[in-house]
Amino acid sequence: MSTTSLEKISAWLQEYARVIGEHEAELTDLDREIGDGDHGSNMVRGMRAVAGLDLAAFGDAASYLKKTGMTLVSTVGGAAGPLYGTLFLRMAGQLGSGDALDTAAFAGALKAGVEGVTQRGKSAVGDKTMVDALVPAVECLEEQASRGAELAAALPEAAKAADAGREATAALVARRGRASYLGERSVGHIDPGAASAALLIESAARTLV
Amino acid sequence: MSTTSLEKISAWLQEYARVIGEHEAELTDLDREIGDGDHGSNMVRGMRAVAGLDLAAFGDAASYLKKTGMTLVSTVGGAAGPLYGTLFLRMAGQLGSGDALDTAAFAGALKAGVEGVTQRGKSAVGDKTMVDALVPAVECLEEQASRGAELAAALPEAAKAADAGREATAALVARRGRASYLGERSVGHIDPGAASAALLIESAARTLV
Amino acid sequence: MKELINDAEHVIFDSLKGVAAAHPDTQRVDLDNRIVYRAQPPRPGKVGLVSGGGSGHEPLHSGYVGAGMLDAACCGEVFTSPVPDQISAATNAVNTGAGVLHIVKNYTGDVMNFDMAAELSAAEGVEVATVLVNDDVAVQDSLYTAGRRGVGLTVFVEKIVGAAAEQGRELGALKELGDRIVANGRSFGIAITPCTTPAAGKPSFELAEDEMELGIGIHGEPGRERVKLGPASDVAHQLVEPVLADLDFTGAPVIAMLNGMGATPLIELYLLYGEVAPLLASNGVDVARHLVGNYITALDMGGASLTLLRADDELLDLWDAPVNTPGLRWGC
Amino acid sequence: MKELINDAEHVIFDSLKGVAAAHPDTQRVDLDNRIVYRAQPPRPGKVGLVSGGGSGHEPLHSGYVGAGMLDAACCGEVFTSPVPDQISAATNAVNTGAGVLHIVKNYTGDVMNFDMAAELSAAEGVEVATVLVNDDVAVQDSLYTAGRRGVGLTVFVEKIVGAAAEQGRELGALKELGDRIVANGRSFGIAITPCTTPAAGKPSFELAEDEMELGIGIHGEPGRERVKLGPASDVAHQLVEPVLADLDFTGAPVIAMLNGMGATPLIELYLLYGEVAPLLASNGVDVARHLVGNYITALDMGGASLTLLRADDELLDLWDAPVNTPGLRWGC
Ligand SMILES: Nc1ncnc2c1ncn2[C@@H]1O[C@H](COP(=O)(O)OP(=O)(O)O)[C@@H](O)[C@H]1O
Ligand SMILES: Nc1ncnc2c1ncn2[C@@H]1O[C@H](COP(=O)(O)OP(=O)(O)O)[C@@H](O)[C@H]1O
Ligand SMILES: [Mg+2]
Ligand SMILES: [Mg+2]
Ligand SMILES: [Mg+2]
Ligand SMILES: [Mg+2]
Repeated sequence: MSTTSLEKISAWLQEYARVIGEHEAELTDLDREIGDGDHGSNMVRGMRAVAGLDLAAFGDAASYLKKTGMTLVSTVGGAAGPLYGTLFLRMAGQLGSGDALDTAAFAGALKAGVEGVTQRGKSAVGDKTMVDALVPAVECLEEQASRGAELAAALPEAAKAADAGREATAALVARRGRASYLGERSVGHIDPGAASAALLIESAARTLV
Repeated sequence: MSTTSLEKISAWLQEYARVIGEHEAELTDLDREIGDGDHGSNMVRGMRAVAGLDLAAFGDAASYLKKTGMTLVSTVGGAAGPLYGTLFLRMAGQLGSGDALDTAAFAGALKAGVEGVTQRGKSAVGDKTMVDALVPAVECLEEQASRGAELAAALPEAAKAADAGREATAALVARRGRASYLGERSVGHIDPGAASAALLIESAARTLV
Repeated sequence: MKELINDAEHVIFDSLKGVAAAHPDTQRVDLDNRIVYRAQPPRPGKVGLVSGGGSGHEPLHSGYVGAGMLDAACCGEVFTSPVPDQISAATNAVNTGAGVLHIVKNYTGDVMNFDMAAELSAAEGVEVATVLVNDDVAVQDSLYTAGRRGVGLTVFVEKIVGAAAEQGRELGALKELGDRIVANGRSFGIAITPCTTPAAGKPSFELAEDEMELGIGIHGEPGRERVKLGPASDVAHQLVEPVLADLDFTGAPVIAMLNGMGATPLIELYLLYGEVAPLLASNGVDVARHLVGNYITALDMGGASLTLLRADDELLDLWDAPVNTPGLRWGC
Repeated sequence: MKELINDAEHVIFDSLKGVAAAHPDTQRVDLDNRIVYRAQPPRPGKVGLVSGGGSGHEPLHSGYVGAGMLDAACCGEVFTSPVPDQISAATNAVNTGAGVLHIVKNYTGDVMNFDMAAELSAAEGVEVATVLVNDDVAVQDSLYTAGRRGVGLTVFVEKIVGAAAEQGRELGALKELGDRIVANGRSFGIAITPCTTPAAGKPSFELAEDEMELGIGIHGEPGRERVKLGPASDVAHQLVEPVLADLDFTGAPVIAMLNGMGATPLIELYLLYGEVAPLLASNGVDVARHLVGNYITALDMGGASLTLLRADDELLDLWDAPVNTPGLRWGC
């Protein structure tokens, strides 16, 4: 993978860190409603650490993504730490060091990452988690890749899919994470992790172009 | 003292119990402002016990007043218990068992009672306590007695004096009781004990006729 | 009114039923008289230790009844001192002939009721002495106030004099010891949220989101001054300075207590102690023993108080002596 | 936001500074890693006991580090589980070669982070076993939830397994013992006022003056149901019945804990225990040991939880064994 890929991935995560900071209160409020009110501060803590990583230390995007995953694991805690950490660690594992960052490559890496999340979280689409935003994005990217779409064109579509997935969590009964304790009372609230995941894909659409 | 005196004193204290019940929240609120918010419930607890005394058990007003004082001491607690208890115990001691309940006799008994309060409380007029309502009432009664006024005519005047004394506590800096901890911050608030004491004299004006 | 109670009128009785159920091995509760005794009566010759006061300060006082501390605690209504008959009953019950020491917090009501009780018990031949605790530096001790309030130092007096009573010291010596502790101890408290008594059903005062009360007592009464609430590092100064200004705490081992007022989480109390401890050290105060936790509370008030005692080897030894009460336990 | 803190971001660090200042004789704090250790490392051959979780539940867990309980506690951010590196560091540090037991409350975050830590430590040759505590009957244990939460029973696991570890039992035996406690213990909690995390700065939920939440956890999360707040006698039923409905607690000695959620005054907790104790008795539950107080809290939440453990002579003996921690102390 070229230096350009590293720079792009870095731009993506810098943007994500900025956006997470902007949405901290919103994420925390969503988590107060059906969780324990810390998702915003958890993500800010983690992404601040990621944004602080020195790009010069990395030879390629894969090693940078790996460090991002490890950084999230060791700074975030809670459910989001291991899950987002696993997402990036698996993306790193999937992205060979020579790969170009095209739609297929990105879709493949994200897919591997999201599979890591569902494995670690024992979760599936419909459980009212971040997975509900991530899986539609992956599926959208795969479909666009199969049609040969450019990443710059594919990502805005994937972001729309993630947003729709996020919105759809409102109607669901939570079956994983803290919100599952609420049973039916979780209905009517958007899942905070789905909201932060949708922001991740939106950030990609703005930077991986 | 005649049975009539016993009945009159009993009517007074029954009325006082009723009035205290009516003003419980008001007294407690005054005490919340410059004390610890219990004067209403303290007085209700005590006067309920007094109202429950069996009149048949007493030969005269003096023994009834004595029991009233003892009942207040053993049910009220706080500052008000010993002080109001002492008031009635000293009144009982002053009222001979044969005395008629005229202005001079009542003034003398109340004066003895109030002196008991100032001794036990080491307090004086101007300290922002119940004494500020009681002393003006005593002085008014003494003056009326010296002019030969009937008790029924004297007591409404005494009640006015007590009311005025209660109102005047608002301007004072407390120097006794809990309100003294507030120093200058006690200014602007009526003393709860002065308020309950004014009710006592008002009750007398309505019943000792 | 948001409380786990049945009704405001029976809070003390109902709560003492719970105390009886909770500590059957070490305490005995006289429900009628609202007195908590040690399960075992004092052994012959031991001076009886009786304290008490308004309820709402738990674990004080009933939580300090047990081996090494009090023989009996008289529980008044919430924030209302107990009554003379009650105190006298407790006094007579724990008198072995060696006399009884009353530990009284300096409030008009407590003082008058304990005085009357002492008279009643004296009339029945019980020798009674009294230690009056008045450690709150927020109150001016002058002819024009009811004097300083008794607050956190009461815990120290009950612990240390309790240990000395256990050793068999005499009434006069215990009173002297108690007076010595009072002479050498000072406290100061702050509140960031008020408390609500069951009877009033309303907060004792209103505080804006960014305000705190300085110099509060333990009855939800407003303090002497309302100021802006700053970071804990400022609050530490606000707690420490009035105490150090009132008495020299250098050159002697000091026993310290950072006490929570009831609703302040332990994590905040530790955080505050993390600010208080270095501040004391930098002022030359050598903290030899300390407590951090809820020891004398004001129902659900949020806030904290600091108590310091200028000690010596004897006081430290008595402090370290075994104690087994619901509120303080060590050495056994 | 009304808290005694410096700033929300440094609450854990700042509070651990206070812990270090408060318990220098018995605890050692690794501030960088936010780990509280016993002052003395485990003696050779003893299995290390490590727990931890989000902060805000004090005295749990750091208050249970000490002789007879934990060797180390890992403190996460408020209501956020600690991270794998941190847990692994604690695990490696208390490993004497006899292995380390993790005591983990069943929350998705805690489970994943402790799992990853166990993998990390295993890779360094440390044998790790885990006891997963999931005692909260308010949550259905089904494929469609994250399973029951770990709440009050955690205190019992830490105490009892801690005593057994002190006796020199092996890792496998300790895990079995822990699992047995989990199989025989149940809890249920209610809240009458919400809590406010430093980071959120807002109450976790809104409750009207006459409402309560049934089936709350320890993170300010809403419960399963919102009902009218009745007298304490009703609340006692609401606490006791779900627990008894879930497991038979008759025919064995029971260890009970009535726990305060943080802001509930002790006087109310005792009052509630006065209702709970006879209710348990009338249901044939023989309470052999009990705690009434704040042992596992949710910051300044008002409310209470009930934990029952169906015990036997062995568990009672281990319960009675000496313990010396800031949060629990007896026998020494
Ligand atoms: N088992 C799981 N699988 C996938 N995502 C999960 C799972 N459990 C929780 N999450 C996600 O994590 C989010 C909560 O993260 P956060 O609040 O940071 O952690 P915690 O729940 O430990 O407080 C949830 O909104 C949800 O999207
Ligand atoms: N030393 C005193 N002398 C006379 N009256 C006093 C004294 N101290 C207190 N009081 C009166 O008692 C009232 C308070 O009574 P109460 O609230 O029942 O007791 P407490 O102050 O113990 O809570 C005050 O308002 C004041 O009028
Ligand atoms: Mg959360
Ligand atoms: Mg009062
Ligand atoms: Mg009072
Ligand atoms: Mg969390």
